[in-house]
Amino acid sequence: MSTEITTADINVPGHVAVRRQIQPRRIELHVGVGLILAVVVACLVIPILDRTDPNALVALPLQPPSAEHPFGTDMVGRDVFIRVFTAGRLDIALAALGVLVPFISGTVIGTVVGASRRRLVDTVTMRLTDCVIAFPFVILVLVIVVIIGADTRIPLLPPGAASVLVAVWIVNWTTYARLARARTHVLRQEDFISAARLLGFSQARIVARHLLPSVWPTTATYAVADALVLVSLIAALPFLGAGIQPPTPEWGSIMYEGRGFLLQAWWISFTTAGVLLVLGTGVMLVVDALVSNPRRPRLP
Amino acid sequence: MSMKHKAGVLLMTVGALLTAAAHGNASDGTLRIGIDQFPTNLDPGQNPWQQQQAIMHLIAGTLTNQEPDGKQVTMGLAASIEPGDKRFVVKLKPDLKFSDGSALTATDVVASFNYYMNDKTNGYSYTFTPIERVIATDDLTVEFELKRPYPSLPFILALPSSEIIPSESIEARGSKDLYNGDHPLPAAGPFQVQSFGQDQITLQRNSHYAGTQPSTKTVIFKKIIDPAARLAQVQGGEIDWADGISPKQVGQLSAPVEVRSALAINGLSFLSLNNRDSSLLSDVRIRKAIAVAINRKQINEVVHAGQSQPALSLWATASRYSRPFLSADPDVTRAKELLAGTKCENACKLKLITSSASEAGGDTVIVVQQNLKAIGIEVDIVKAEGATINEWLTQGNFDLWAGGSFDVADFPDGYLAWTVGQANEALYSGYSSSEMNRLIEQVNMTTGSERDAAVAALNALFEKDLPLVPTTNIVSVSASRVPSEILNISPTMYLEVR
Amino acid sequence: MLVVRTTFARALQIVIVGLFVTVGTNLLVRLVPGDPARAILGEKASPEVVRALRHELGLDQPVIQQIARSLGRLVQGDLGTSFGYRGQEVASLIGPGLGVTAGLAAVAIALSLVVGVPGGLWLALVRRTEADLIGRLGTTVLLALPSFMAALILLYFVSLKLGLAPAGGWAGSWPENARYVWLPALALTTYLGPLIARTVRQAALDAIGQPFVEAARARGVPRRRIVACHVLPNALLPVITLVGFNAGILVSGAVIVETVFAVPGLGSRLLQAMSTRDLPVMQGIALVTAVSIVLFNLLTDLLNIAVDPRIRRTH
Amino acid sequence: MTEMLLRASNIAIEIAGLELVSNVDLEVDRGHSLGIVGETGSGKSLTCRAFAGLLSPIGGRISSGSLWVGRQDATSPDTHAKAALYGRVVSLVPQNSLMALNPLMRIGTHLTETIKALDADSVVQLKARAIDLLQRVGLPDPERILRQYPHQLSGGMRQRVMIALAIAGRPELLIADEPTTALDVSVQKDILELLRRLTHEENMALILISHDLGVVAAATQSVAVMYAGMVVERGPTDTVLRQPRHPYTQALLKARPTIGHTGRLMGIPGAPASPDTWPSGCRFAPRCPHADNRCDAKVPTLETIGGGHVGACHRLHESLVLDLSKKDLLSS
Repeated sequence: MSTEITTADINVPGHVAVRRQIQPRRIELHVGVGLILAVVVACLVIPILDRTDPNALVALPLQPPSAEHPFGTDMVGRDVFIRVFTAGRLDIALAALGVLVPFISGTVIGTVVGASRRRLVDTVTMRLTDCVIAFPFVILVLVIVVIIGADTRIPLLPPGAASVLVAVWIVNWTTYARLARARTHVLRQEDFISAARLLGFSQARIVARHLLPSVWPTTATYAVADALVLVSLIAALPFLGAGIQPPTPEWGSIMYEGRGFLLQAWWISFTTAGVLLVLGTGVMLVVDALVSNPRRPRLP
Repeated sequence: MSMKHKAGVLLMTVGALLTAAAHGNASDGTLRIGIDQFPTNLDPGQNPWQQQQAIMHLIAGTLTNQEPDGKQVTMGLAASIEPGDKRFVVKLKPDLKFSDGSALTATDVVASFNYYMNDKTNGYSYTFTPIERVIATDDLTVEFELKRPYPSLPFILALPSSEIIPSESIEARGSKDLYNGDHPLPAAGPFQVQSFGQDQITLQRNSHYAGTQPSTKTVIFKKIIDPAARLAQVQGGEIDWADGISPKQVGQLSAPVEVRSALAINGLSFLSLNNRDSSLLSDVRIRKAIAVAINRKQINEVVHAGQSQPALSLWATASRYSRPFLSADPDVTRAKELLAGTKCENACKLKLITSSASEAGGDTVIVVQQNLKAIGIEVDIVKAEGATINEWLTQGNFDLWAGGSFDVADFPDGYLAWTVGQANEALYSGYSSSEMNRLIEQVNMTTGSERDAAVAALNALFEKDLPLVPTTNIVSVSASRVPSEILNISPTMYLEVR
Repeated sequence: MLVVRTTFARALQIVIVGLFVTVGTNLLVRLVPGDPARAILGEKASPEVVRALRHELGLDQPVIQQIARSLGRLVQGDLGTSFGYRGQEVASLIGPGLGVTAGLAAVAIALSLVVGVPGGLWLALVRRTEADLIGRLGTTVLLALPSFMAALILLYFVSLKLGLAPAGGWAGSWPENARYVWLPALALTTYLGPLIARTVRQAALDAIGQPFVEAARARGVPRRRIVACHVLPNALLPVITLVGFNAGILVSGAVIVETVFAVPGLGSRLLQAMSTRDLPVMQGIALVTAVSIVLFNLLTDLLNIAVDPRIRRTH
Repeated sequence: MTEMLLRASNIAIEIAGLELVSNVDLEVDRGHSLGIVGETGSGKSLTCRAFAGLLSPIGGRISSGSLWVGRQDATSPDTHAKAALYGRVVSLVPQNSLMALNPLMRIGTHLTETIKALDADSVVQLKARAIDLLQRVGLPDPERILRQYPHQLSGGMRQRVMIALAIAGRPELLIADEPTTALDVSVQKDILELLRRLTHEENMALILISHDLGVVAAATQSVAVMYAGMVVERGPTDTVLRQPRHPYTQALLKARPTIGHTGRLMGIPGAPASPDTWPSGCRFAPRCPHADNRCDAKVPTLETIGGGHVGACHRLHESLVLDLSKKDLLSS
């Protein structure tokens, strides 16, 4: 028995089968995008509707959730609700910035290196990524965060953001570069690239017009998942004494500050965690939908 | 029944079994204490940090001993101290022994002080600068020759940094620190080191201790950096004492765990102000406006859950030198009046730095930010970890710093040096006043009514110059499973183990 | 042979990574603000005292010279001596922490395999049922959950609410550590477990779709044996690579989870070294971790060679 | 006496609500060999999956008609009884031998697990039986092969292993699905010869699926030609290939290159129809050079031509016979 024959027999009614394959993926995609949008829109809209200063001491500390303060108040009496959604703007913006730069640079570097026929270029780049990847990420981030320090500012972003972003930019391009290189190596075998070569197109033109358009969807899919990893990382840094420092509202620091009050004020950490979890689940669903395989036979 | 459920039951059973195997507690004479920082060695000449001193305090045999109230000292290894203007004569108790059973004589005292005074890397060298030299006149007599009158010397002699250690150990010292675990240094205090690790230090009762033997046999210090983890562990019975938890967290404690708190006898939280010309705060009117605008009651409530007290003078409320002149409540109108005509009249921006390690500091700055917002001053809070903060402080790269200073007993020397004195000037606030320095010297060298007068003049000058803004008293809140008769925290901020 | 070649390639990588990490950390830590001497001596030390210590630590020498010195030492297998624990070997300081973190990571990997492999296999077998949907959603949510959050939630419910585990801490010796290790390990498992489960599920589905499974079915091999002997081994192959690939992430996760549970692993060593600017220890930890990760990758390489007969042939 | 081993009466096969195979009537007697030919997508493999009990993994089912395998109703829901069928009464030789062997498992393990599952009597002497099976399929040095992994064998050797696995349960009917497609021409011949020899020696029936008329001609007694999910012509192999009556069969034969043939190869115009666009009348009509009104209006049924030769074409009895020399084809 063989897959060829099977798929031939099933796929003759091609689009019927395809329609059935896509159905579950569509649902995942829709739910995922819905969850992400819900969080993003909330983060954009809520701080506009409710103009409470997220750092204002609006009530007594450690008040449980109420109509006035849906997520309660934190240990100094700030409104957790407004803080969480103000924080979301920062976290999402940081994740986007943190993903975008490595995505672009890594994809271009990986494609160029992958297309290059000079062994040395390839070897040097790959050894470099080896080193960066083997270098424990947390340690590197911590060191860079300390070096760049809270004092270096990127306009519009709070203290500490610059260090986190630079650390992430230094490290994360490597994964994109590796993915892009691997994809390019596959593409290089294909006819349209060979054809372009034979037609005498320049290397730059082949990379820009032929390879990159086929490479970036692969790295883009990874970028979606990477954004979630980044949100988690940024949120984890306060646990290591780094990252965006309080009182700037940031998910990680809100949870970190709240961790000492789990028994008497669970809402500080856990409402924040809930919002992060909704966003994370959305991202995971989208990633699933993007990479999910077509339906497969069941074990009889 | 689903597999998941079964797995859950299994997990719970395993967990319960493991927990049932929990080990001993305070009843067998063992105290387990969770603290956040450990000394990297137990060399008395090398331990500048507070928590390190707390451990050293239990080991160190010192000529005098600190009373827990912080107000006076009693005799320790010394039988008597005959104070003089420029010469202190110390008589040792007879038949003193180190924990290894070897005799402790005047030779050891002299060797110890020579070691401390000559070691360029000694973090406490400032306590020894007034001492000219230390000599033994016989086996039991030591003379301290002084460069200037030093009435606080008995307090200095009680510090763990003045511990008496065997002269042989000092002579045998190579490139390594004394006391780094492999070869515990014989000590003459109530406890001796049994093991010294990076995460756990075990002390054992010293049977050769000259004073009253503690009832506690073993003290185990565990390094638990995170205060929330310390709290969780004392509540869970993993430790008997969680040092330095957030006062706001005490609501989570339940019997048998109880709160233990102590107000420092000689310690204050304050906003250190950058008095250098580079800062807006070189203008005394802005400094005073800030001092008036701060809501000390609110800081006490929000940051310390009411466990502390507003600080209304240069000194801690409990200190004998305290002369309150500030108000616990803010006065926005007065603050705005003070700002009139300054660069902050309409609006200005100040950089407030605080160490990410200090939870209280972190919360204080939030209140300060809100308080100063009310008088039109925008506060830019920048948190960084300790070493970076230190660098910024020495560089003057800040306007405000949420910090504090304290000394272990109610004597002025160290405290003044680090708040309004030259040490402070060199390090961070940039406040430099020859008048203040003269008054400090006067306070340090006098006693009795003479000292009272000097303190009064100093307080008046402080009120006029206001180089820093007191906020609250330093309070230490701990959680304990053991009675306070066995283990308690005193206003000296030392742990008292009995 | 292939084993020799793989080992050689990884050994070369260790050398390159070691060089990179040593030079890198040396350069990086010189840029770090905050003076190690000041951090050791405390704010009360006078500037002369700080200068004296800087000289003693060799911090007043040119950076190039300092790098050359630490490289020279490294060649002799010496990580240098600590600034904070003066005169003590860095190796002896970070050794115990490495052991703790490695132990935690090992238990987490074991737990993840115990949970993830049968779980993933089960999800593959029940696919397109409600159980599969719930299972997949569960793994999705767990993967979206950062490990420090998982640690907090476990600490809250399992330790504080139910009292089923110590609220952190460490016994210092095995098997006593078992009491302490399982909850932090479980926190790490919330990440690695679902990842393994999903990988196993996907790989098992791939395997189920393979003609050899159908062929086995067609010639009457019992279902149980097909699952155990045909589907499972093939589903396990990508798990080896997955675990190897995640070694670095696991170490990072362990460092964070350690702080929540106050486990004295490399994480607390690192944080202490950072706060006291103990450069040799920071460097040592970075180096040891990087080398461990490469070694771990070597282990997974060798494991792959051992279990997959195809690799042995094609290379 | 001939014994009916497999009888498919008017079966239709459905996947996802779509009927992909309709009205198939086929029979195989003990010792008989049947070839099924057709283009990709003609439903021949699906039909053979149905015979081998492998519809459910791809979500298919027999939607109408009856299928008897041995004395068992294969459409009945009695899974237990059916389990005893496959591997023992009917056994399958899959097409791609590399894909059909577990890459992580030694050949020996493949054999022993199959013997354990199918042949209770041989369990005590597993290895001997495994070696015996490998010898039967003509593999040299069976001891060594037992220790080897699938990727270490050549395609032809693997196909022999597949056949050894298929006969491990001493089946009465062997279904070989394109057993030679992935092989070199020289090896193809050996495998076909092996199948012919085995069916003869063991008195097994054989169903041979192929798109290659030559393969079928060489190895089978009767042949069924499928187009678009239906059997369009069926009969003794000799007759059908010498005197094809259905225009599709004729076209297939014409499209085949033969040695000595000097003229142009005749392709079949158009592409095979897909199930959801099947015409309401004769499914071949759109591509048939002889189609007329009747063909568009009505599905032709199988009609007897004589001598077991049947065909489904409205113009079956008109003289459409093509002038073909099949000598070389039949002797290849």
